[in-house]
Amino acid sequence: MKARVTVTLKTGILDPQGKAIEGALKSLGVDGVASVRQGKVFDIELSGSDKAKAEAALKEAADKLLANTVIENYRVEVLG
Amino acid sequence: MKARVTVTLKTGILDPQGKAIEGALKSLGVDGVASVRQGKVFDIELSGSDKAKAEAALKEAADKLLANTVIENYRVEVLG
Amino acid sequence: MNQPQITPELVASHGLKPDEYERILKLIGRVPSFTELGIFSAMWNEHCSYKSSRIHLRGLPTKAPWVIQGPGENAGVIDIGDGQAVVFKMESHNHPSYIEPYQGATTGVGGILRDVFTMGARPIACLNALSFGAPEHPKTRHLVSGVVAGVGGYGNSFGVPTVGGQVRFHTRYDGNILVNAMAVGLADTDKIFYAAASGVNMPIVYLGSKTGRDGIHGASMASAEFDDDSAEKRPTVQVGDPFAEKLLLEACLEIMEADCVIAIQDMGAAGLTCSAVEMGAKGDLGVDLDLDAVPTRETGMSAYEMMLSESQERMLMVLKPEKEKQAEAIFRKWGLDFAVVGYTTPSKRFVVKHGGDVMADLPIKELGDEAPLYDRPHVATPLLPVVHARDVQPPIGIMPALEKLIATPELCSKRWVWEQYDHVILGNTVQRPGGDAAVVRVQDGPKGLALTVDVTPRYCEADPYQGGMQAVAEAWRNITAVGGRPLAITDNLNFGNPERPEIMGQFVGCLKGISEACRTLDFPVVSGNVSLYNETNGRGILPTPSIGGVGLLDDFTKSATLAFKAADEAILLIGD
Amino acid sequence: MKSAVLVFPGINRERDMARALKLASGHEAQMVWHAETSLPKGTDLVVVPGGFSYGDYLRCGAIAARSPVMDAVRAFAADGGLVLGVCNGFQILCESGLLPGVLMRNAQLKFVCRDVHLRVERSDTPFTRGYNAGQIIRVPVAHGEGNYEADEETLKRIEGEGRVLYRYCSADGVVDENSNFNGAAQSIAGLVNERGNVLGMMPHPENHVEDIMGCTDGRGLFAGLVAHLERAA
Ligand SMILES: Nc1ncnc2c1ncn2[C@@H]1O[C@H](COP(=O)(O)OP(=O)(O)O)[C@@H](O)[C@H]1O
Repeated sequence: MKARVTVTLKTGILDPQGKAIEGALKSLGVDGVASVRQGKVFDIELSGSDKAKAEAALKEAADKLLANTVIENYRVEVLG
Repeated sequence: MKARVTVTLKTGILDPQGKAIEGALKSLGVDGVASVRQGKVFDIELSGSDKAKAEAALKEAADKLLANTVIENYRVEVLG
Repeated sequence: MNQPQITPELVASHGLKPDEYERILKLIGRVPSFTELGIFSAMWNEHCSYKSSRIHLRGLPTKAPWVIQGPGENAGVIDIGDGQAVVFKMESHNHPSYIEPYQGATTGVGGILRDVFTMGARPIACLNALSFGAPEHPKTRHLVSGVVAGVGGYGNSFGVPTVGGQVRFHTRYDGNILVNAMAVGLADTDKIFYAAASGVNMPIVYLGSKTGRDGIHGASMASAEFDDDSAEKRPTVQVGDPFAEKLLLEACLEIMEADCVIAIQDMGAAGLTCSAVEMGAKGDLGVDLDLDAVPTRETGMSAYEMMLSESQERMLMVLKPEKEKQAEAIFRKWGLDFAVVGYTTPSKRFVVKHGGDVMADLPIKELGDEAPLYDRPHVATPLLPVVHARDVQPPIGIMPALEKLIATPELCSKRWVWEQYDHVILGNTVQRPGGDAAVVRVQDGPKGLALTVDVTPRYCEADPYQGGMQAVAEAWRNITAVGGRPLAITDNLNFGNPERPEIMGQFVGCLKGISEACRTLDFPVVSGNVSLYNETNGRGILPTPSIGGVGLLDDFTKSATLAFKAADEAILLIGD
Repeated sequence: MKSAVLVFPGINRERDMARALKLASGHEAQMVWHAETSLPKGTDLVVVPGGFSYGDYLRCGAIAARSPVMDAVRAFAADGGLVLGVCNGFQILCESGLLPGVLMRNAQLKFVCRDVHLRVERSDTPFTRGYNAGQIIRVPVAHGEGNYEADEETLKRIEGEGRVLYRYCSADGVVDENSNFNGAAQSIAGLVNERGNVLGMMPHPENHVEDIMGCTDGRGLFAGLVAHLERAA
C-alpha cells in the first residue's frame, strides 16, 4: 500500500524558509505570488492491505516522529 | 487563489532523509513501514483569479526555484 | 539475461576508441560481454587509467626520508615524528558539480574524506579550491551558492573543520567550474592500511550504504568534453549522505583498531570495479565476486549496473577470516550494511558472478597494467614578450588602483565563503581561514600542521613552466609564513582537452615547473589527481594545477599571523 | 563533577565537549551511547553535545530525541539533575520536550560559523555563576538552524520567569536586529526550563576554553558548573 503524510506549519508560526522563497520568487519576476509556506511530504510504502490499520499506523508515525505537533499539523492519506 | 506545489525526488535518486526516517520509524516500533521517501510542499497564495495564468506562473516558479529538476519532479495544483 | 549486442556504437558510447577496443579483443581473445565492456570502460577511461598523463607524472619527485607512502594509494602519507603520520590528498569533482552543484560538491568532499580514512587516519581538516565563471555569467550565482553550500553541508555534518582554500572567478570557467577538495587526516605510523589484498581465500567484504543506480557512467562522464546538449544527457546524479559517511568513519576506525583488516579500498569512481580490481592486482591475487550478495537499494539491478554504480559511502575490505563476526557486529552497531561479496583466489582473474552466471572473467593485472598509455602530441606555449614596468604607463593612480583591486571578486575577502564552513569544530584550529595558511593543532600538541592550497592560473596560462613553479613556491611560502616547515604536497591538475597539442603543452609545461620546484625545495608530491577535458565547445579552462601543501610546526604556539601587532614597529620587506 | 556526554549517531562535537569538561573539572567525561537505557551511576551533569544527529534529517534533533537514552535523561531532569544541551543538543532538548519552542532555519538560510557575542542575563544559576550578570562573552556559533521560535505566550512566560540566560548582542552589549545574526526570537541564544536545571544554547562555549582558540570566554560556563556541584556536594 502507498500512503502520503503531509506536514505543514501551523498558522502563526514564523517560516523563514517560506519567506525567503517568497522573496526569491518575487525577485525572479514570477508574478502574483502573495505568500509561500513550506511543508513536507512523506511517501510511504506499507506492507499489509488493511486500510484502517495502515491509517492508524501512519497517525502513530506522524504523532511520534514525522510532525512536531507543537508547531506542525499533519494529514494522512492512504492511497491504496 | 491558493495553490500547492509538491516536489518529490525522482525514482532511483538516493534519499538519505527518507532512509533515516525509515530506520527511526522501525526502531520506534511503528508497524508495517516498508519504505519512506521525503519531499516538499509549498503552499502558495496568489493574487489574481486567472487559473491558467496562475498555473503558468507556478510552473515557472517550480522550474526556476522550487524544484531542482536534475533530481526532482514537481506537481502543481491550483486549488482555487 | 538479455545482454546488448557489442556494436561499434556501443563501444563508442563507452568512451572507448576503436584501437582501444582492438586492444581489448587482443587481450582477452574474444568479444567481451556487456558487463566486461563496462568494466573495461571504467578501468580504461582517463579518470581511472591516467592514460594521457601517466608518463608525465612519472617525472614528479615523490620521495623524501619523511615520505611513508607516495602516489598510488588512496592518499599520500608522511611522517611527522613521534609515531604520527599525516595522510592527505586532493581530488576534483568538476563535471558533477557543474550538473548539480550541491550534490556534486558534497560527493566530492565525501570521496576525498573516504580516501583519507580508508588508510586508517581520522580526518582533521579539509580545504577546497573553487574556480567559477565570470560573476555576471547567468549560471555563476547558482553554481557558487550550490557548491559552497555543498562543501559546507558535507564537512559540517561529517564533523571536520574546513580551514582554507581558494575561490576564483574567470570567464574561462563559465562552462566548466572546478571543485577541488582536499582532506587531511592523522594516523599512527604503525597503523596505516593499504589496498593490496594478501592471502588466498580471504573474505572480501562490502561495507557502508547500499548500491543504487547512481552515477552510472559517471567516471566516463568525468573524462568527456561537454557540449551544449550535455544538460539533456543527465546521468543519474549521486547524492551525498554525510551522516552515512560519519558512521562509516567511526565503524572503519573501530574495526581497524580491533585488528580485523587485511586490506581496504574506498569505492570511488566506478565503485566496485576499480576497488576490487585494484585490491586483487596490487596483491597479485585473483578476485571472485558474487553480486547476489551485494546490498542493493533498487530491485532488478544488472551485473553491469552494479559493477559501474557510483553510489557513495561504500568501501571494500579484505578481512581476517577469524575476525568476521567481530567486524560484522561493529558494522551492525553503526547501522551499516555488511556483506561478504567474494573471496581472493590464486587465479589472478577477476570473476564476477550474478544469478549463477559468470558475467565477467578477465585477467586482473592486465585490466590495470595494459590500459592504454598515450604520449599525446604537445606543443610548448609560445612565451609572451617580457614587459618592463618602466614601459607601462599607469592608467590610474595608486590609491584608485588599489581600491579597484581589493574590490574584485578574486581579491576581496572570502569570509562569505568560509563562514559557511564550520572551521572551529574539533577545537584545534589555531589559525582560521583568512591568513596565509591555516594552522591546525595535532591532537593535544605541541605540534601543529600548516595547510594551504595555491595556484595562479593566469601565470600558468602565460607560461606553464613558470606558473607550475610559482604554484609550488606559493604553497611553500604560505606554509613558511605561518612558521611551518614545508613537508610535502598533493596536486590536482585541472586542464582542458589533452587531445589538443596546445593543451597537452600546458599540462607538460606545468608539470615540469612543478617537478622542478618540488625537487629544488625538497617538497615531494605524495598524492594527486588529474582532471582533463575541462572544455566546452572547444574552449578550455585556464590551466589550473592546484597545489595543496602541508607543513609542520614543532610548537603551534609559535605560529605567526599576518595582523600587525602594535603601532610604531618596523616593517621589513624580504626577498627580491 | 561526573559528567555524561550522550553520543547519538551523527553527533560530532562530543570530543570538543569532553575536552572542555576535563579541563574544567579534571575528570574524564563518560561517553554514553544512545541505545543505553540508563545513565552511569552518580552522574552529576548530562551533556547533549553538538553535531548532526541522524544527519539532522527530518527536523534537527527529532530522531535523537526519541532515543532510549532520552527517557533516562527525562527522568534525570525530573529529579533535578543538571542537563546541558549545546547546538544540536539544544535542538534535541526542544524536540524531546525538555525545553519549549523550536529551532528553525537561520533567517539568512545559510550555515554560519563565526564568533558571536552573548550577554549573560543573570549570574545566579548553575549555568552562569561563572560570569557576572550583564557580562559580554565571545564564543563561536556553527549552525544552520539556530533561529529560536516559540509562540507569543511561551515567549512571554520565558521572559517573565527570567529564563533566558544568554542573548546575542554586539561587542559592546547591544541587543538588536543587527547582532541577532540568525533571527532568533528576542535574540535568544540560550534558555532554561521552568525549574532551571536544563539549559539549551546554540553557541559553543566548549570551543572557547583554550588559549589556542584566541579566546577563553567559554570557560566560565564550565567553571560555574563545577563550582555549583562542588558546593552542592
Ligand atoms: N573556498 C575556500 N574555503 C575556505 N577558505 C577559503 C576559501 N577560499 C579562500 N579561503 C581563505 O581565505 C583566505 C584568503 O584567500 P586568498 O584570497 O586565496 O588568499 P591568498 O591569495 O593570500 O592565499 C585564505 O586564508 C584562504 O584559506
